[in-house]
Amino acid sequence: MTVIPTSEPDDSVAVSSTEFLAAVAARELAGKGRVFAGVGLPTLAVDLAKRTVNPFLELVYESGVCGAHPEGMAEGIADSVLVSGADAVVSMQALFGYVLQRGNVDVGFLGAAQVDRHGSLNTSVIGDWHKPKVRLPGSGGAADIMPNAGECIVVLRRHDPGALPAQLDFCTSPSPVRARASDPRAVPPGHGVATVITPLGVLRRPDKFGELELAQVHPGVSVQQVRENTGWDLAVAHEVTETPRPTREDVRLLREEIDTVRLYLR
Amino acid sequence: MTVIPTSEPDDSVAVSSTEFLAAVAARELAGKGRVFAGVGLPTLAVDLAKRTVNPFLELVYESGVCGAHPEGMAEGIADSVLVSGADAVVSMQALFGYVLQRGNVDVGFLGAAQVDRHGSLNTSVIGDWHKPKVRLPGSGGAADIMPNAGECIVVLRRHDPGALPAQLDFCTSPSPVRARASDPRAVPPGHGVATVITPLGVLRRPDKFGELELAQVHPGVSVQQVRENTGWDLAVAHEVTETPRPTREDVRLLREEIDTVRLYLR
Amino acid sequence: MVKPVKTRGLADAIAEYVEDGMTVALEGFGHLIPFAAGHEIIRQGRRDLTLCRMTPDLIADQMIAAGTVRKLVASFFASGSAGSLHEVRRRIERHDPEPLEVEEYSHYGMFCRYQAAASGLPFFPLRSYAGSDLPELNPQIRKVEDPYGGAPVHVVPALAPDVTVVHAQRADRYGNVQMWGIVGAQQEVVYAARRAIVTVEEIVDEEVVRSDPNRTVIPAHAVDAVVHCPGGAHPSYVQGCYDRDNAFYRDWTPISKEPARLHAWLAEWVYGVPDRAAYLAKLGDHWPAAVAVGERLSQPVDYGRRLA
Amino acid sequence: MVKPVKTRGLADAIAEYVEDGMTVALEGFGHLIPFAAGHEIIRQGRRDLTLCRMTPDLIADQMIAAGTVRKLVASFFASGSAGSLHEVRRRIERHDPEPLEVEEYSHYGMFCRYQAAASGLPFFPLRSYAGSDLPELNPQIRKVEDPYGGAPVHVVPALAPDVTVVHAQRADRYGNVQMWGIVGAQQEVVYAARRAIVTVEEIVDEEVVRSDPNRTVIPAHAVDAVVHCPGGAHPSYVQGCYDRDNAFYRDWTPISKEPARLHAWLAEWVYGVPDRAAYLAKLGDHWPAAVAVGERLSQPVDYGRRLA
Repeated sequence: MTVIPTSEPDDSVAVSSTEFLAAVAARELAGKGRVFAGVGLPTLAVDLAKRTVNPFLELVYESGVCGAHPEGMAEGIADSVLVSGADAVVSMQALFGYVLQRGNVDVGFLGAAQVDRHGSLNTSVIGDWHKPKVRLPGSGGAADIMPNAGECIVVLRRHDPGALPAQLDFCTSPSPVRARASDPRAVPPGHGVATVITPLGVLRRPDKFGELELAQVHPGVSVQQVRENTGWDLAVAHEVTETPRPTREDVRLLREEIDTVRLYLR
Repeated sequence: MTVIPTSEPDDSVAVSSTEFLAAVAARELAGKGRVFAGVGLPTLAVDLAKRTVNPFLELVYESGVCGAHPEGMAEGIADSVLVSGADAVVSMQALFGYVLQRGNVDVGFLGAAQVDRHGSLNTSVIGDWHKPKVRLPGSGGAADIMPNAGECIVVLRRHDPGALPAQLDFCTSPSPVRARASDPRAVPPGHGVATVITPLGVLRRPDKFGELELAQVHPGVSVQQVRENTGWDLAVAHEVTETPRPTREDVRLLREEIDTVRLYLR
Repeated sequence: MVKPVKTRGLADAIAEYVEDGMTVALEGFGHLIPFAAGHEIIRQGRRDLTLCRMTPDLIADQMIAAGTVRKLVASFFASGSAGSLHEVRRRIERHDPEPLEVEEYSHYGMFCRYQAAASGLPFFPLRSYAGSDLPELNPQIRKVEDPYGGAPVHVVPALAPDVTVVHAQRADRYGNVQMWGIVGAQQEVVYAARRAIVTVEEIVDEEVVRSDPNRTVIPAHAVDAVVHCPGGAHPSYVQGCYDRDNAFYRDWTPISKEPARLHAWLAEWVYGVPDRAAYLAKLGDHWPAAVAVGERLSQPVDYGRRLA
Repeated sequence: MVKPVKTRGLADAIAEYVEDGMTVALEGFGHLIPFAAGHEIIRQGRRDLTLCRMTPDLIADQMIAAGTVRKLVASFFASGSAGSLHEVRRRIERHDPEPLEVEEYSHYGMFCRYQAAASGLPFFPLRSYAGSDLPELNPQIRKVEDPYGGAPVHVVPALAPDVTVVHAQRADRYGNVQMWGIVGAQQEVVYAARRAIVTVEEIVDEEVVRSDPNRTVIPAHAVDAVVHCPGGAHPSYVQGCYDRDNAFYRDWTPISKEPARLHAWLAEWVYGVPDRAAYLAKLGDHWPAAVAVGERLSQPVDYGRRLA
């Protein structure tokens, strides 16, 4: 395994962790058709992707909005700016049943408190469900998105053994590995988590039933550092590249056109 | 069993069989809230009911129209006049699932080729289903309406042992008696057929699991005549009344305001 | 990379997506029946189709008479007010000129089959069939146990057509489809099908669609081709555009009763015209005078716009 | 016999239909959250409610803090963009001041529960739970065999609330309710519930409703009381009427973190005002200036009218 630097120092610009993650996530959306976007960092990433690598990305929200064309930045998946001027607002049955469960979503964009080696997610609790240390938001649409979206991209704001543990405290949204283990006939149509973007690097899971492996390290991060901060013995891809830095234009768009009020940018 | 004449000879007016049936059926809708109306004779009956005994009867159609206020006579359950100016046009899932199957329809108004003693209906075939003597329209919504409407009213244009046989050629829409026989736990919420209006009289089924019994004979028809024209040994109510004739106003409304083009009136 | 424009000619779209032997759903519940598409399928000589329509209507009678259909999956075997479909009856009652395979449901049963496929489910539950003879002769109607202790529940299996064609009032060129009035099974059948063609009365600017996103019944992502086809639902109707041609429906009964007349009709009105525009021209003064409707506009609603 | 007019005062409707111990669903997915109704339930001192909401939001935090709720049935335990609901967290994490019973689903699972009840079915199938820990701790999530030979399918049971309250843009006095923008689970929860109260921004003439029947999401027959309640969704929003009060949402986090502040807030803004009009008056200049939206009208569609 070798680390191959790919970014040019000349491109460098001082960026926050959020800006970095949003820019990396945006690039993952190149060539994708339809993305099921959550709120927060995904909002920044999909907007940036539309302004850079994928102008015709279709934004789908669990609130029923398909083909959003927001005039301002959405402060939630049910924001009125997603509705005004959208191509369609459909019923929840149409959205979750026909659009999602039927397999019309290419990419589900999720957050999580914990991700395990197979890309199962915990968004419910830290500790025991019955009296948890931290009560997290729960599934929302995540348990519905995971089996049914073509693939999922997860963005984590932390990379440490707590966020990437050997064992989840609770599995809210299972990977196909867990689904198959629960019942060999219950293989979901989707790939599950294909990509995890963290503050240290990018993990990928090329095999639907395989493990995450380290595919990219961010500038200044070593493979060793990523492995030490992961709760299991993280596999490493044959070639590990260095994550390209956000371009000056990425950063300008994020700051001056997308999140002008610094709602999500920190 | 005694026949009690109720109509006044002074009210009499020469009426066709269709006019008579429509007027009798309209009166059955007094005090009912919401009726699921088919096309043809039910169209005349619900319109007449709204103009006489029940001005606020809500008309629901399997096409999704709820609260129709047609400006002209509908030529089908999907006629554009039922849509323009209606209170609501809902999805098929809302209509069949939420309105009907949830139990929000008081009266289903059905036609049939055959009715048996328990009010099961055949609208599919005369003869063997695989190569029938006559291919009839089939269920349409009837098999959905029968178990789920509060009660059903059936209008028959013939009263003979072929239309009221001991055994149906095919059971499209089963009575609760047949449903329970198929599975004791499968008792439908609705009463099934409560009333059958024929050219000879009115049969009623007061018990959800009972048989039809002769409750009314039309003027000039004897109890014996009805029994002889029924394919089973028809029970007779303790008191049989004579069906009131249509009023002059009923007939005027049908001819001059409802079916001015004589589409259904014969 | 460009946003895909999906406008196509009808003949092109049918030629590309409809193949012999396919399962084809043409939906439209009394309203918006895709007659132009059905005629184009006949003209292109497709064979051995499994035709799915809740209410077969005249279009099924015509397609079956033309030898296009091997099997009919339906829930009502007559035409709304016009009575029997005589070609359908001849096939079923007398196997004349040959038998027609039939799979029969209730309306809600058919709709639930589309809903199941549209939802990526193997089946859909409903309460219609306890005690009916329908499940006995149709082994596709089955039961599942209620894991909450109630009575078993009937289910129908997913019906995922290879291709569907539906008709609507308007769409933008990307395929965002808006319809109003009776919407039938159109949304469900489009999501159920592998391919969807939508014929429309009008192609409108996307700003028209986007002024009222709740009116979009079928989002562009579910549509493969959108075809500008005015009058495409005649002799059925399009709410607010033209009314049902009841005279035409009534005339069909004597035509369909006699195979010779029926085939002469097909020769003249389907094979004898190249497309829907020619068909409408051939209707002459009858179109659109006999089916014109007056105006009754919806009152607009305000979607609002965020103030800067 | 008169056509039933269902307009009522909010306090009357809540007093008549909401009783201690009932299962109460207040739906509205980010949009049209029935805050005025929730506050009225608090003011009337209801106790031991089972509160059902896909996205509990601030209204659940407030109702739970007020001691109204014994159990929460939900699928997302935070507020859209504003983060944690601290009263909910205190109850669950520390049983402070007492435990809160929780039944947890995914969004589609909750929605399917309403769909099942709205459809008169014992359960509804979905594809979300294979391998998840959710079914293990929630015995209400079960499986049925696929009678067509596929894998077993997860199902959720019908959820039929005793009463539901939803908010909408407009209704006529008979209770035909129209809404646009995000429609959430409102149609389903109203049909699922035994009783339904609808609060609306505007009571309109029935001719307004009847000019656009496809916009009627909830027909009058499903509604028990319709309440004129302008501003009834603040601090959430009503598409085209007023926007979400994001400042209010952000302010909630520090308030809800401290029980004393939270209770002072309830005293001032819920117990301290008699009704929603007084609440809006108390907002003063903030209402409606901070949440005003510009106009963006839908283009009308033509429903047509039969020519005589």
